[in-house]
Amino acid sequence: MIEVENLTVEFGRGAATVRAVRGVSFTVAQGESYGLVGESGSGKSTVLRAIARINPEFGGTIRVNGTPLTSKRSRDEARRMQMVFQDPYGALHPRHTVDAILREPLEIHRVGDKDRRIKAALSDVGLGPEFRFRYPHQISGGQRQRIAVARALILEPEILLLDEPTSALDVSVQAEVLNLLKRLQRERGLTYLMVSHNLAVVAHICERVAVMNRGRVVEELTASTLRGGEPAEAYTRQLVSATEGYDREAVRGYVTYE
Amino acid sequence: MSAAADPQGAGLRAWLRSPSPASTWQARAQRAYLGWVAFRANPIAMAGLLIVVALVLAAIFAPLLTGSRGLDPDLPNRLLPPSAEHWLGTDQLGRDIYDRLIWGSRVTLYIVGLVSIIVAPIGLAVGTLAGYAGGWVDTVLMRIVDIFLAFPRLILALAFVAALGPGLENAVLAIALTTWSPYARIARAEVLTIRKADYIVAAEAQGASTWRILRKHVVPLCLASVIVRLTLDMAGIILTAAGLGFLGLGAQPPLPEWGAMISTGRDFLYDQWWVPTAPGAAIFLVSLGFCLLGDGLRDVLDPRSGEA
Amino acid sequence: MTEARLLEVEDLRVTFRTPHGPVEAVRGVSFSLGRERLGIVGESGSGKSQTGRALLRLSARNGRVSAKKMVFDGIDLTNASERTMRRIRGARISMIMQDPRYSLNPVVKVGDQIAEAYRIHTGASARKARDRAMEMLETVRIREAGKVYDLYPHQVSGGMGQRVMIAMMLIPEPDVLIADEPTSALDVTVQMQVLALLDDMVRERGMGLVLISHDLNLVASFCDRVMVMYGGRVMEVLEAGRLHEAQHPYTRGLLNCLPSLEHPQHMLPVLTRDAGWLEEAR
Amino acid sequence: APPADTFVMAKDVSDIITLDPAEVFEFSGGEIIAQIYDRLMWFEPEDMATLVCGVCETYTVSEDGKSITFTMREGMTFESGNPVTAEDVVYSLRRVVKLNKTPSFIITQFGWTPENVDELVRVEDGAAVITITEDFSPALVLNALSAGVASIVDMKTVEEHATDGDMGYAWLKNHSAGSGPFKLQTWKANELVSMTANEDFRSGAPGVKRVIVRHVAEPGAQRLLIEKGDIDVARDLTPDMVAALESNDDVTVQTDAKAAVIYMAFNQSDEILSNPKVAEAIRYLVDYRGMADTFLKGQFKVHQAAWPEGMWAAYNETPYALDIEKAKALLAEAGYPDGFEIHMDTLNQSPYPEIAQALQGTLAQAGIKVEISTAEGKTLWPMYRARKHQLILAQWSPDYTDPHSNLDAFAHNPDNSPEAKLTGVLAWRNAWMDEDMNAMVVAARNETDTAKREALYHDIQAKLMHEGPYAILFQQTEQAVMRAEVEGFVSGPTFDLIYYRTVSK
Amino acid sequence: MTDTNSAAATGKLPAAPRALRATASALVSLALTFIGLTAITFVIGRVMPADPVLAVVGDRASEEAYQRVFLEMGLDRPIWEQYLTYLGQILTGDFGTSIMTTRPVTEDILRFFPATLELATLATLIGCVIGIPLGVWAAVNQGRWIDHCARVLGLAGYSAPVFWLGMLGLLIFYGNLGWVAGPGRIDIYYDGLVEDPTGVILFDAAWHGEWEIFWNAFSHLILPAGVLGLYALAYIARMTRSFMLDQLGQEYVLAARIKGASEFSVIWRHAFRNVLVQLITIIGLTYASLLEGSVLTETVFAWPGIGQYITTSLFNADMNAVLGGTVVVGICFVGINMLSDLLYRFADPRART
Ligand SMILES: Nc1ncnc2c1ncn2[C@@H]1O[C@H](COP(=O)(O)OP(=O)(O)OP(=O)(O)O)[C@@H](O)[C@H]1O
Ligand SMILES: Nc1ncnc2c1ncn2[C@@H]1O[C@H](COP(=O)(O)OP(=O)(O)OP(=O)(O)O)[C@@H](O)[C@H]1O
Ligand SMILES: [Mg+2]
Ligand SMILES: [Mg+2]
Ligand code: NI
Repeated sequence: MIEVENLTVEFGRGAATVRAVRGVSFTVAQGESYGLVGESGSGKSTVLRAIARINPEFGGTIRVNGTPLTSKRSRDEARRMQMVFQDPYGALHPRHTVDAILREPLEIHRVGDKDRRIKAALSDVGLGPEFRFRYPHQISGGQRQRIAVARALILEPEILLLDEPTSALDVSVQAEVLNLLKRLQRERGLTYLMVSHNLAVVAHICERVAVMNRGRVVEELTASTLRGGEPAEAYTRQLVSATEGYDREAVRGYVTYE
Repeated sequence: MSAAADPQGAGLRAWLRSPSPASTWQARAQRAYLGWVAFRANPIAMAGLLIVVALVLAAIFAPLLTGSRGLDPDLPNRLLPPSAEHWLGTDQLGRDIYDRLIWGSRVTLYIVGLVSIIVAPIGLAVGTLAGYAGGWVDTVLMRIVDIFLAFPRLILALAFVAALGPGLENAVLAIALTTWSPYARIARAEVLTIRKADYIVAAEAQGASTWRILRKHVVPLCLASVIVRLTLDMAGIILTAAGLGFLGLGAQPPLPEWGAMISTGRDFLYDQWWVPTAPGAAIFLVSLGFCLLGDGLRDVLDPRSGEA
Repeated sequence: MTEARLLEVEDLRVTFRTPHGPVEAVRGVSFSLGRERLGIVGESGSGKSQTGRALLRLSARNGRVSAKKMVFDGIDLTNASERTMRRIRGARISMIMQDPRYSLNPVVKVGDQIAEAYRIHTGASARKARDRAMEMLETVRIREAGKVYDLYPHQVSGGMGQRVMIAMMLIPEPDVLIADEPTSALDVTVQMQVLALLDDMVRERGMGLVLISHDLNLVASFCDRVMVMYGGRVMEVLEAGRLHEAQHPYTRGLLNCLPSLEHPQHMLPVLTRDAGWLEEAR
Repeated sequence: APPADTFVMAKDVSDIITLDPAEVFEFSGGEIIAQIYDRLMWFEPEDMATLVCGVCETYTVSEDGKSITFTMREGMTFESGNPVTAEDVVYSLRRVVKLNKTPSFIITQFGWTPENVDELVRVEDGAAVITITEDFSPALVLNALSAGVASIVDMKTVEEHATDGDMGYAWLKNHSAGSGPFKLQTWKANELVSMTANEDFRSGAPGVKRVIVRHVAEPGAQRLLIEKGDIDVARDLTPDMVAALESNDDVTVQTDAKAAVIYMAFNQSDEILSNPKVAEAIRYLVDYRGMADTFLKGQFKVHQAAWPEGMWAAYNETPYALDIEKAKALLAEAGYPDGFEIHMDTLNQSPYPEIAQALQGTLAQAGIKVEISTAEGKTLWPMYRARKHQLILAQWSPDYTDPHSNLDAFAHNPDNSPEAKLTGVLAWRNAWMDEDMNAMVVAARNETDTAKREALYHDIQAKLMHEGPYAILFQQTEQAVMRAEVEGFVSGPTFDLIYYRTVSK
Repeated sequence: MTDTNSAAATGKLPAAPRALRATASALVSLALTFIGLTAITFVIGRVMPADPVLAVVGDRASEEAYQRVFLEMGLDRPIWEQYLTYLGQILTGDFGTSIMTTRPVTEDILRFFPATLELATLATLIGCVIGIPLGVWAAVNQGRWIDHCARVLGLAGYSAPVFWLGMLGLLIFYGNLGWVAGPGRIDIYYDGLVEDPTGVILFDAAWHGEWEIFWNAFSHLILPAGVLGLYALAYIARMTRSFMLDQLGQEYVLAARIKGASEFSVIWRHAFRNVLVQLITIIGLTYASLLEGSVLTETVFAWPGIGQYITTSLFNADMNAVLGGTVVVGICFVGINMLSDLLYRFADPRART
């Protein structure tokens, strides 16, 4: 479904170049969910944004459904692939009602039967019709993230790109959103590519996980290896250990990768 | 409050405060209502609103409020001091100053209205386009804006009026042409802060065209700050119009434009103080009204100021 | 070790005036703190931060703080004058804030900000303060302290900024440190390192630490005691080590909804809130 | 307060653009050069109706009236110390003709051109001799030689400062080389003109050592300055200010008749206005008295002929007064019983907008709806000169003290075609040509008998008053307000007949 | 505000080329602005109904005299050709000669501009010295009556027609109370008594130790400067208040309080330093706009400033003077903006790198 080969992304020019992604390759099968983990600045979001063509310039090839992506985004692509952002507070236009937010993709792609679809989308993400005319500031963070998911799903795409969809949320709300994502994937057979720096969250959703560090994939492993088995890389082990809570002795042994 | 005792009032209030609005309409009404509640709590802003409303009422009901249109000279009765018959006295041609002020409110509103509908769209269009498109479009547009900014304002207005010929419309047009540039800057600055926002990116990811993003996403967000700035600038606009009037380039006689009234009345300040003072006070009051209103609006509309 | 009570709070309330009527952010919180690590957990909006700020009497302008008792080292904080409070703030009770990006003055060198904190309370000379600040930077494990001293906040990374913040708040050697989600902006590994640092302070100086967080696992593994808050009230106070055995449905709910590496679940149990909890807690 | 030997005057002098007598054609500039330069002919302050010799001792007119010989006074010097000679006189006149600036027509109308002037204006036996080629009355010629263009400049000094053979044109714009009662110290445009006394002036040293004319545009500011005693004379106070100051013992008000007239002109290329009945009706729709007694009081008086009262050959009849009924009848006869709409242009400084509004009020009573446009002169004149107006309200003042000056402009139009572009002529600007009138003006110009000439001018004025494309409304009077201690400020009818040298305090 | 985009884009270049490029781009922007300014003014001058030829020859001139000057002034040539000629002239430092004053425009500007400079500088100073503390004070007491009073006072300064205030001020302080001197820059009989190499009388008089003249000039200056200053004050106070409110709500202010910093230090050492950074631009803009010359104030106070010069020139179709004046004012504007950008960069470490 998604094939990424030797992806590189650079920002800036000349001496100021930041090489954010340096030759990343992986494939995601149809209906699979694939996770990217790593520390802040390791290039996770950049990979996602390159696939979504938010940063249109990249090196290497990305194929979706077998077709290589060009740097010009086509409108049809939006129907196939959608993205959910990290910050539910920033991803919704503050002056648009939920209704307007959900209506917009339908208008852009000239899809008919708008009212029914909007109602259906709301109920899909577990929100009642009373939310339809609210503004983003009138609903909670978890509910906002659901709206963002609803917007991404309203065009019925096959692929969902998720950039830390829960890291801004409270634990209890995080659980709601994670459940929703799981349910939708099961019901619709969606393909997920999810970024997070919380290993537990990634392992909860994804079958396979790539660990990134400084623009490269350092290790690719399955969720079960991550859980039970020993990750091969020290870096991954350190990440795992940090997820497990504070351990004075373990912290002493941390290495900084710079 | 009496509204609480009134069941219908209470019902309306409940409707307005209901946490889950049932329609877009209700949601809008609620926003307006809550804004209004915040606004009402601000005495300064209310004072501003009161003044502006009074101006509008004066303009609408001018025929009822006055005894004459204040246009016909009445030479024997010139320069009468304020009295029961002439509340604000009469001017150098014997016209009732109060009548002229009231009719002049129409002119003032006309100026204010016309400038607003010219300045805001131009400023918004240029600013949002420059900010959103970036690159050479931005560079070119901003250079133009800079040129207009660097031009001495009154001079530019004067030049335009001189070129177009004196008269109220032309004066207003000239003012508009000299006022739009800061709006473009504001709008651009605003766009630059939101251009990278996720909701814009999200809209792009939906496949929205540039035009659609500007219209539906960017402009609505800049509008608030532009409107606020516009009300704050209103004082300046009225005063520039008055300045053009002062230099004899604004409204043509006998139109009771306030600036022109001060201008022609200024020679009487020392002996018949009421002639220039009445229009001066009117301009002062209305400018103050707009300033206060703008300040209040900013507190209500702009989440960055105030704590509520 | 927990015998000497540094801070005693009884029935603390914080109410905010808003256009929509009063908001009760904290409704009758009581606790005491010794030379220990006390964790405060709870979901967002449960009043954790406001409790912390109330102790320093730095609630927002529209807020009102009241308490039956709020005593620090024999000083009644409810009635203390603004002067007394200024002497207490920083020097005796200090607070680390969530996000270094916003909590450091952008136009003042980070080193000077640390030195200022020292000078306010000791009246030391500029030289002396600089030396102390430099030492402090080393204490929070910043290499090349001399170089970092002259940087501005935007030039330091999030992790480094957080350490600067910690250095700034620790330099007057306070008796009580309130850390309000000191690590939520950081990478997990950096987060652990920062916690280790705080841990050292408590151990070496006998400081009282209040750690506010919503990460239950973290608090459980780091603190001595944990206070669980919901809706401005304290639901229960537990020994940290026994957090996972908590009985309160709210605490349980919070614990259960965390995805876990060790115990994969298909669906996560979602917290169901009960208005009755607030009544019980009275 | 100013020192006792310094005379400070506040006046709007923004119109000065040059102080070269061959070029000065503005009111303030004319007033200044009258203080700096002596002229060939002159009016003495004691009697401003009699033309007398200036730099000349005597003059003789030849038999045929075509040549005049001027013998020079002895012992006069320029500010440089050079003696004033006939050479200077001839140089000055030739210079005007050769530079050919706007006011040069005052003397070139005698038939002088840059080519023939060296011959027609010359020195003979130490006297200056001029010869004219046109049939002008010698009285008219002598009168014209009292205008600013007949100022005598110091040939040597001017030639010293000449560049590229410009006869000192560039230099003299803001320097002086005269033998008048004062010499120019500085002229800072829009700020001040300052002059110092010429102790050797032929009629004796002026009463003060220094004169400063300060540019103060706002009458209100002038008013404050005079009340506080920071200036000695305020020249531009409004009538209402003057009225208010009358009770103030510290100041006195001096009122002098001026030669400027305010008129309304009707463009004859406009269909409505070319109807003589309409013009006549409008003349009855002016509230002459009402205005002159209220907001114009003290500054303008009613005058309805083209040549002002107080001048030789003035015609002082005022047959018109506000008469709405008569006007309505005339309009009905003309075919406009319900009136019409018309556009009036005027200047934007007081009192023009006020007069225009008063006119608007009275014309409206006969159904004529007037729309007013006000503009700066520099904007108004191009339109007027291009005949693009309908009604225009403006002012005219004579260039020299002979009635020909005004009547040539108001009444004489040799070629009415648009291509003729006689843009300096009011009759042409209003597209008005009357063959009889043309003949009458020429006859009066050439008449040598003074009494006959006067009668001719009366006829012209009477005819023009009823048939011309004008409604002449007012004649100016100037009110100068001065500190009580100021004495001897003499202000004559034309803008350059103003004497600073008689002032003392 | 000049564009900082270009500088930001090159943000990570090594220091020397960056400074060079910044200077180069500033110069290019200056040149473009300059060309735009002159071009617009030029076009305006040509479409204006006021006739430059008449300004020279007077309204009674004959057609022949008119035509001669028309040709002399080169008005028969196509407008772009005239413009290019003019540009070429300016580049050699020659702004031409003013019709109105008969002097070279450069000389005129050197005479009128210092008067405006003097006025604008003092007005801005007044605005800053009173406006900033007032704004800070209002912000600190937000919502209290002190704040309301300060705001209304500030807004009042912003709302009153400047010429009206000026006339009233003259009447009261000069006419009635006699505290200050009247219209004009200096008492007329002092005129020309000191050499004025800079044209700024206060400075020149002080330089020569002519204190009598200094005080006389000062007493002429203080009223118009006060009137303009009130306007500057109103604007500055209002912006200060709003910036200050912003800053006082920031977390770092809370952090400073937590440290135990005194209220004074919180306000001035912490919040105000950040406000100052934003204020630099505002003050720069205010100063620049005052340097345009306030035509109205200059008229009321008979102040021979650049604003009046350009306006009268405009009315007299004296386009050389208008062009020269506009270019100078425009350059001042751009220059001050560059300066405030520079100061901004100096004051704000975030903008430095
Ligand atoms: N527009 C940009 N211009 C320059 N550098 C950029 C840009 N966007 C990202 N980078 C840099 O690219 C690198 C990777 O960034 P990216 O956002 O992909 O990291 P991430 O793994 O998503 O981190 P986080 O967990 O913080 O979201 C970082 O060093 C970042 O500074
Ligand atoms: N200035 C204020 N005005 C009104 N309400 C406020 C104000 N400050 C805080 N609150 C409210 O007080 C309640 C408690 O806030 P607090 O910041 O203590 O929550 P928290 O437990 O720290 O949450 P989080 O984990 O999200 O930081 C919230 O409901 C919040 O909305
Ligand atoms: Mg990211
Ligand atoms: Mg908090
Ligand atoms: Ni700029």
